[in-house]
Amino acid sequence: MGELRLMKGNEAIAEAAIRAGCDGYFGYPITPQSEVMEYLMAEKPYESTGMVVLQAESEVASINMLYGGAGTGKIVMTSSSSPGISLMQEGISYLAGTQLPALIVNIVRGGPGLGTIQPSQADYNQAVKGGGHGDYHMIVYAPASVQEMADFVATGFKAAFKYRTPVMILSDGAIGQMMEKVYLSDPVPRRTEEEIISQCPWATTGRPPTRDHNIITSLDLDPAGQERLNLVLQEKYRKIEENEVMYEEIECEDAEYIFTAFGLSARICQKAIELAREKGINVGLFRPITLFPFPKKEIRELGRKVKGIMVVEMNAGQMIEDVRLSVDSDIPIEHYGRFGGIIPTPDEIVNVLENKIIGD
Amino acid sequence: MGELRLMKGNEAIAEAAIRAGCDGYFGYPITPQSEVMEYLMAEKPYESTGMVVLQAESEVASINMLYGGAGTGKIVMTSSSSPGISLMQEGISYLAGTQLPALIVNIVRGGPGLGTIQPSQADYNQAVKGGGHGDYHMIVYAPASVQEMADFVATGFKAAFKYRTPVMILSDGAIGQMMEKVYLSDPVPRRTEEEIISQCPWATTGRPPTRDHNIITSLDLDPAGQERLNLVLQEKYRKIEENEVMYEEIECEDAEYIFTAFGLSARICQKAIELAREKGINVGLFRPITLFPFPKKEIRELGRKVKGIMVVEMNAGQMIEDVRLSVDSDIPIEHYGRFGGIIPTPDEIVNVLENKIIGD
Amino acid sequence: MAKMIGDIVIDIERCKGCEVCIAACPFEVIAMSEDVNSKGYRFATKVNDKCTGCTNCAIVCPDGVITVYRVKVAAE
Amino acid sequence: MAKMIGDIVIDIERCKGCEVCIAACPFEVIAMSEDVNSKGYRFATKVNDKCTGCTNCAIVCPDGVITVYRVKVAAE
Amino acid sequence: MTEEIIIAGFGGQGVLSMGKILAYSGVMQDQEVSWMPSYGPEMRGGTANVTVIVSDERISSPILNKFDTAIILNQQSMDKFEDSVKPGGLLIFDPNGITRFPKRKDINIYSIAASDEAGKLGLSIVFNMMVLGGFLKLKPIVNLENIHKGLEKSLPSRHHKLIPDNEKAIGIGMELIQPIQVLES
Amino acid sequence: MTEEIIIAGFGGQGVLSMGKILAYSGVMQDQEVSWMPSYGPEMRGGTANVTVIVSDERISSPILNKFDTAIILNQQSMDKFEDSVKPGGLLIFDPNGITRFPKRKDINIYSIAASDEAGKLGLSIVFNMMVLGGFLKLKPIVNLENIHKGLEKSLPSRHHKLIPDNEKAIGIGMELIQPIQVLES
Amino acid sequence: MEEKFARPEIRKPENIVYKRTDLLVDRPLSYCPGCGHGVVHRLLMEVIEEKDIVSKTIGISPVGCSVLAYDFLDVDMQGAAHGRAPALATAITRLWPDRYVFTYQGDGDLAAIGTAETIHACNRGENFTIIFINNGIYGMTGGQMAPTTLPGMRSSTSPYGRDVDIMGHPLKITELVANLPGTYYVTRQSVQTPGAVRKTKKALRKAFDNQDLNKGVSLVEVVSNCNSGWKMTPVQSNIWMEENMFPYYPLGDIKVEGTLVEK
Amino acid sequence: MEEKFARPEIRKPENIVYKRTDLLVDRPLSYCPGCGHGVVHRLLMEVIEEKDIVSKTIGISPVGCSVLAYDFLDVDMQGAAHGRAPALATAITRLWPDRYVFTYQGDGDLAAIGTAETIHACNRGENFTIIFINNGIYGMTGGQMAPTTLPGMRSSTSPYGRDVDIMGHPLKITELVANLPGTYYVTRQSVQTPGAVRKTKKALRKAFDNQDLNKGVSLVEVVSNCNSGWKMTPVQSNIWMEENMFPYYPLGDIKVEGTLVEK
Ligand SMILES: Cc1ncc(C[n+]2csc(CCOP(=O)(O)OP(=O)(O)O)c2C)c(N)n1
Ligand SMILES: Cc1ncc(C[n+]2csc(CCOP(=O)(O)OP(=O)(O)O)c2C)c(N)n1
Ligand code: SF4
Ligand code: SF4
Ligand code: SF4
Ligand code: SF4
Ligand code: SF4
Ligand code: SF4
Ligand SMILES: [Mg+2]
Ligand SMILES: [Mg+2]
Repeated sequence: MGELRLMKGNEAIAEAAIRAGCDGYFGYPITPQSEVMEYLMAEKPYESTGMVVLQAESEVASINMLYGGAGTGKIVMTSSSSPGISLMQEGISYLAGTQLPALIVNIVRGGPGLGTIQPSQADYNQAVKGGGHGDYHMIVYAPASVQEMADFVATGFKAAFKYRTPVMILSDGAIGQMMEKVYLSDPVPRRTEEEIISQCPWATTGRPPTRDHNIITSLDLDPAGQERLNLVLQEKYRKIEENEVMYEEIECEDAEYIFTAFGLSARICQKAIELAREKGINVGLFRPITLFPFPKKEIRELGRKVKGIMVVEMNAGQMIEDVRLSVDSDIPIEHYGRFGGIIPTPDEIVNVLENKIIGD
Repeated sequence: MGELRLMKGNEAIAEAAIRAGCDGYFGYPITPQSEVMEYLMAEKPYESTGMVVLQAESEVASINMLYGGAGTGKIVMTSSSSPGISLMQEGISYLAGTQLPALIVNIVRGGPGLGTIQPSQADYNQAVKGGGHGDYHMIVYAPASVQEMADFVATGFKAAFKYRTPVMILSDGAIGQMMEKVYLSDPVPRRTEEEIISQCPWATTGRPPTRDHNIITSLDLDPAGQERLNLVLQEKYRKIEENEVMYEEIECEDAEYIFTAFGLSARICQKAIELAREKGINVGLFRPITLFPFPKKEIRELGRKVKGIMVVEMNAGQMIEDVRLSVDSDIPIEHYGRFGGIIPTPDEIVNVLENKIIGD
Repeated sequence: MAKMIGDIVIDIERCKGCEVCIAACPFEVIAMSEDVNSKGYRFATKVNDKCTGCTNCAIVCPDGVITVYRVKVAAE
Repeated sequence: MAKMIGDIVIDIERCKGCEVCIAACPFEVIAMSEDVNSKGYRFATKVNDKCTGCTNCAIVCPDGVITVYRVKVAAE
Repeated sequence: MTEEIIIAGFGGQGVLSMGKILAYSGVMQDQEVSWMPSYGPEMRGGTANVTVIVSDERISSPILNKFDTAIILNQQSMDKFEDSVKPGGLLIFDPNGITRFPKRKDINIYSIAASDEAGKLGLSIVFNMMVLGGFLKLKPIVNLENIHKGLEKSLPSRHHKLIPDNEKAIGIGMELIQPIQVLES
Repeated sequence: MTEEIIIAGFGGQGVLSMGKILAYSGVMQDQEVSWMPSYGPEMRGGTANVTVIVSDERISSPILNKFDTAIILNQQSMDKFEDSVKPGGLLIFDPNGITRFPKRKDINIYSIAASDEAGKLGLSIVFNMMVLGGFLKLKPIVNLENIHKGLEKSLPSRHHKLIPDNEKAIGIGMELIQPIQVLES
Repeated sequence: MEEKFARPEIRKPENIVYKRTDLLVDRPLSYCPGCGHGVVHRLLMEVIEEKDIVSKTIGISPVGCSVLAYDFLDVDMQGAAHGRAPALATAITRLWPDRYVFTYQGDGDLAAIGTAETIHACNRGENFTIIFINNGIYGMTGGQMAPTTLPGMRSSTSPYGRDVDIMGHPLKITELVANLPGTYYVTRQSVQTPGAVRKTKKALRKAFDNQDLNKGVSLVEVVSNCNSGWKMTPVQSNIWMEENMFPYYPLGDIKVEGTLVEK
Repeated sequence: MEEKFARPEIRKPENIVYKRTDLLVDRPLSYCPGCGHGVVHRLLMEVIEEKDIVSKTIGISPVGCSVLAYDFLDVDMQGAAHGRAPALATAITRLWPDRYVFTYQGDGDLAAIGTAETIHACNRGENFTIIFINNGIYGMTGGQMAPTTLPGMRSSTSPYGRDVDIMGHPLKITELVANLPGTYYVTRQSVQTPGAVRKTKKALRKAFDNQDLNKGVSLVEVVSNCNSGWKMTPVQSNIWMEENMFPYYPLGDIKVEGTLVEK
């Protein structure tokens, strides 16, 4: 069952990375996630497991270190928060185009611009629809607890290598900063050079006489070649949609109404459910855990059973588009959002449910 | 009616900017749009109109020069292509957050990553859903001819100042590189310092004794203040959706089926309409000209009249989500896309229409 | 020789008690209060009459909370 | 004294006719063809027997299309 | 049992670590806990607060706007959080630096002069533990054994020598806490 | 009238400017035109091509995969574009550098030895205009007066002194062009 | 509060020899007690006031502890994205060539993420002033290592001291840009003593005077304490700074009137 | 084709004194006729071959004309984003510390968009080799002005010549990074004559040998023609380069074994 600790979400990510056999972390400080690197620097895994931890000169450098590191077949990650993640968009697009495994953590804060350092979920579209150029996706996990912050690191690394794709953990300042109990898995050793070479035949490990040189690039000046690459990517995304969907249903069995929310919002909706049920409103929660792949089928089915869906996000309405695109029944689907670091309270959520959906 | 020229789309943008009284251009070379800056450097507007033209050290610098320039109340623009635009995402989010007027031209090429320099439409989501962090929108124009490349420059500047918002022209390599006839409007003089000061009371023009100092920032450490800013933005976007929608309907009166396409794809669909109608298929074209605001109402109404909609994009299916979110009738809405610089041909479009929609 | 007599006024609500002025005063005119202001900071106070109005304290004060007065008087 | 006799082989399909080798040869051994190769380039050719195999041409050739041979023979 | 607590004061008063020790003690007795701080540059010299939840059940929202208990260590926090105590709830404050006493009559109000006492005893560094002791006197949601374990876990080992002082302070706080009667105004 | 043309050859053969002059001439006689080049680094030393459309009506797609006329100036372009000529369409090629002659029988094929002739006359710089002349002989879609205007507009003024040579070359090209009979193979 | 040593006979407006300039907005500064940022803010505004150029001044604040500088400096201001102030200033100077434009930047901002913008603005010789607060740390984000953090110095991302083998050397970016043809005046100062403050003010004045000449960038580095980040009292931190920072970052002019100062 | 001056008696394998190394992939290079990129590619592969380190070599190609370098160099390679090769190389070197890592970058890539990554990798003293092709122009995108474009030099974005007042000065980034403590070997060479080629090869060899010592960055600048961008024939361009580029970018070692070379 692993070791039990009380940790911040950001620290849990760092500790989980060490335990998952991560080979390299590259990052640049930004609130509310600087604890990830600070924890690593304090733990000095470069002395214990040999993991590289490097403070880069910027997020542009971080993501390109990540890109370089990913090319070696090693397990690498970076973390940042909204403005820093925006600076990484070119690099993320490169990672997707070159099909490299890498983990990117976005501890979202309120925007746009410099905004605020308070928690937000306004980077959903950027993470899910592609903030960088070109047709690509990342697998996006939205943890709702410190435990999941830790768990999704190993899950993310695994998915990244399984599909050779960048993976994002999309969380927010509150989950990054708060402490909860977390069971940490036992450490797995970093892979040896031989293991990497055999498991990642595509990686830049140095060309032995026995194989062709490996080339990692997203360039193909021939449009036909470029289209082939794109078709490979689209096929990969189809497989991911088939296999990797994760979600959670809470008190949905008897629910007449459904909250849909991810991450922190989902936690707050749970409290709202308590309040609503006290008032006799049978409401449940559908929580997409993977935002890409989005649990389309599952919410579609739920949509056929309930009288209305309320999407609660700490943004102006982003995931709601995916909910609307998924649901095929003719029920009201409404959004409730707060912005810029303001966190919706459980009672206002219940109020809005009563007025916007039930009152409809 | 202005002056008649045969010009490349990229050149038309540059010439139109000079004529629209643009005060400053900041850019970094990238194919397929380097002609914008090259044209300006050859024309030397800094000697004629006084317009500043500066080659920056990177796209990150360009967008931040744009941001600085926009703060002065002057008319400023930049241009780039996909990877360069990805690097600008932080800056774009700042422009949106500080509510500054500025024009950004994206001459899209195939991605992801370095991709290809051939034309593509894979940056639709990035432009329309927000490639940067936070809840924001730009007004996005999708020209389909060299004439529109020229026209939308002045239109874009106007909208940018009317709403104090960044505006994007989302075009592609083919429209940027091709020559067509273009009627250039007569030059308007650059605004004088007095005009700028009176028209842009928010700008950093130097504080006279008669007013408070102007501050341009997107930061508000108080979440309540940050939420207020966000609500102001959302209200602005609502107004833009109300007033600024542009679209074109071609041969839709008698159409049983509709192509929906923007930019270059719309041109190709026009050819496909010719072919389809030769075969007796009554098909028309709905072309969103503004991608944000998306012509939701108009396509919804069309959707109620026709038997099916085929969305043709040079990407994996991005605008189709907006089409699906808009249409409320129960007709097939299918996507046809080519990738990575490949341009769909009119006959393959007609084929797909016959198989995927009509055959349905 | 003329002598300078000075005085300082400290905006104690804005003083943050950093003590930088103390180190800067050549005549040990300033010391910290026992009380705290509404921000919870102890604040600088004048503890003797030796001020010459040299302005040293004021120009090093990071919060610019010291105003300095000075008059020239005939030497004793 | 020993003398060097050399020869060069030019991959004319890969030669791009840049003429850099011509400038590098101390013995004017190389000149441009009249014909073009399939890429449309005129190409380098040997126009005399004076090659010493000094390799100058080969090491400056940007496309690395020259192979140099050399033998040592007794001085005439 | 679910106890939802806000602890609020100046940055330097040990607000966050008091919350952390409480939360860790909860962990030690197998409860669910969450510890949610305010964060960011406003903490610089300014106020700090932390929401701690200790519960027998899975914790839904770690962020709350109503609390069972508010522990308040400066005036700004009094202004901000007095109204957030649930009716029937508990408000504990240290009177040092408090210029406007709480006015609510539907809650239980206690004062604890921990700051003065800690100053007197030369135990300023464990002032926050005194306050915690006061709280635990009223709501013994974690027992002393588990607090000991919580201290062991949450203090870096180089500070373990301070554990006895911490425990002593808890004891003192238990003695120090006093109910307050809100007068009709 | 709509004429859809592809012009293709090596980078240095003036393919793009031939297309531009043709397009500008179309503009001069009030027609709709489009000029769509291949672009990018593959042009470096490699091949270049341009699609030119001249029409009385609004032009739909500027990008085509079938052409009324293909003007072909090297072997790579022949390989690439011979099949893209519409049945009944026109293919013009300069035999210099062509190693495999066109084989289609459903189109009209003409050869124009402009490269040789231009070399002989010392007019290599306007070689492309000879080819254009040949095309215009067969399809006089723009008249000479408008070509003159087109030249004026598309050449930078420092090159206007070359206009007479250009026009002369067009005339020569008109003489030079020859139909080709495709033999049974 | 009653003042024991007040001298009401002297406290008359005509006897004021020093008071906070009105160009500092009348509100508390957001900095930690004893932080040098406040001093530099004040000097900057004094120079603007003395040159009487408020209506022609545009400032750029960075992302760093001085992110809120615009709230304190009563001139028109724009907040840059982290590191990009020189890019903003470039555009503003070119669009308003007769304005006095300055950036105000920390060491993380100027020498880490903003390296390219700094170098290129300096190399182009843009006509603005850079005020560079080198406190050897990322103050705002909680004390992480900066490019200028000294070898062996502790920070939250070098908790055991900066190990130059792993984390690289401190970057003397000021010396670096002094080598570029586009810088006209480059100096390093400090503000921990009255004498140092006076010199810094002179340097700032010179920098703004230089903008009248249009000869390129003037860069005034101020080595300053971040007592919070360094985990010292303000007074301790100033002493530590003198003993440790100054040997590595020696004070004085580095380039004057476009010419490197011989050492 | 029949060869008139062939000497079949000499053309025997045992008499070969120079042939293209097999580490250059057997396909035509994508460069323009006469472009220096090809020579440097070959020398680089010769050095790798001679050191016999193919199985331990990882190269980074840039975005620029040499974007396709990975197609020609028969070692494991990764294509960087424009300007970011030093960031990739930093990660790769640290993750595979016993590998020989090199970046191959143009002047736009290294000295414009990649300035920060270049400076910081050099300042950290990463253990890799930078090969820097300075042709004073953006070759790949069609000849725009680069940071290194000479004053008065024409390019597609300085069609009337680089006006340093508006467009800034050429950036001698090589001299700049030589001042950083993290660089161990910094040299400037060229490849237009046999002698120059031999020197460049020696420099490359030294750079890779240095990686055995783990003392920091070795940077080999090669001043090279971009005859297409300069709009000259290859031979003209080499002459123009000698007459115009070399005075501004003088050849020779700038820093050897961590010590600046006295001039
Ligand atoms: C793109 C981006 N990256 C990172 C940050 C987080 N951040 C804010 S301030 C800062 C560093 C501040 O240090 P410095 O520039 O030295 O200023 P100081 O606070 O020390 O005065 C960082 C990394 C940010 N806001 N934006
Ligand atoms: C982010 C980004 N910006 C711009 C470009 C376009 N681009 C490609 S290569 C290049 C410059 C190449 O110049 P240089 O580095 O000097 O290499 P050269 O071609 O001269 O060898 C540019 C600007 C790009 N691909 N990506
Ligand atoms: S003015 Fe001078 S003498 Fe007076 S208190 Fe200040 S420093 Fe001391
Ligand atoms: S320097 Fe200023 S803020 Fe600091 S103690 Fe003195 S008066 Fe107070
Ligand atoms: S140097 Fe090489 S490519 Fe150039 S002409 Fe000579 S053989 Fe041909
Ligand atoms: S090997 Fe020497 S002598 Fe022979 S052709 Fe080449 S350069 Fe001339
Ligand atoms: S954190 Fe450091 S730089 Fe920031 S205000 Fe505090 S002392 Fe000053
Ligand atoms: S464009 Fe210039 S650098 Fe690029 S291959 Fe051609 S000559 Fe070389
Ligand atoms: Mg700092
Ligand atoms: Mg170059």
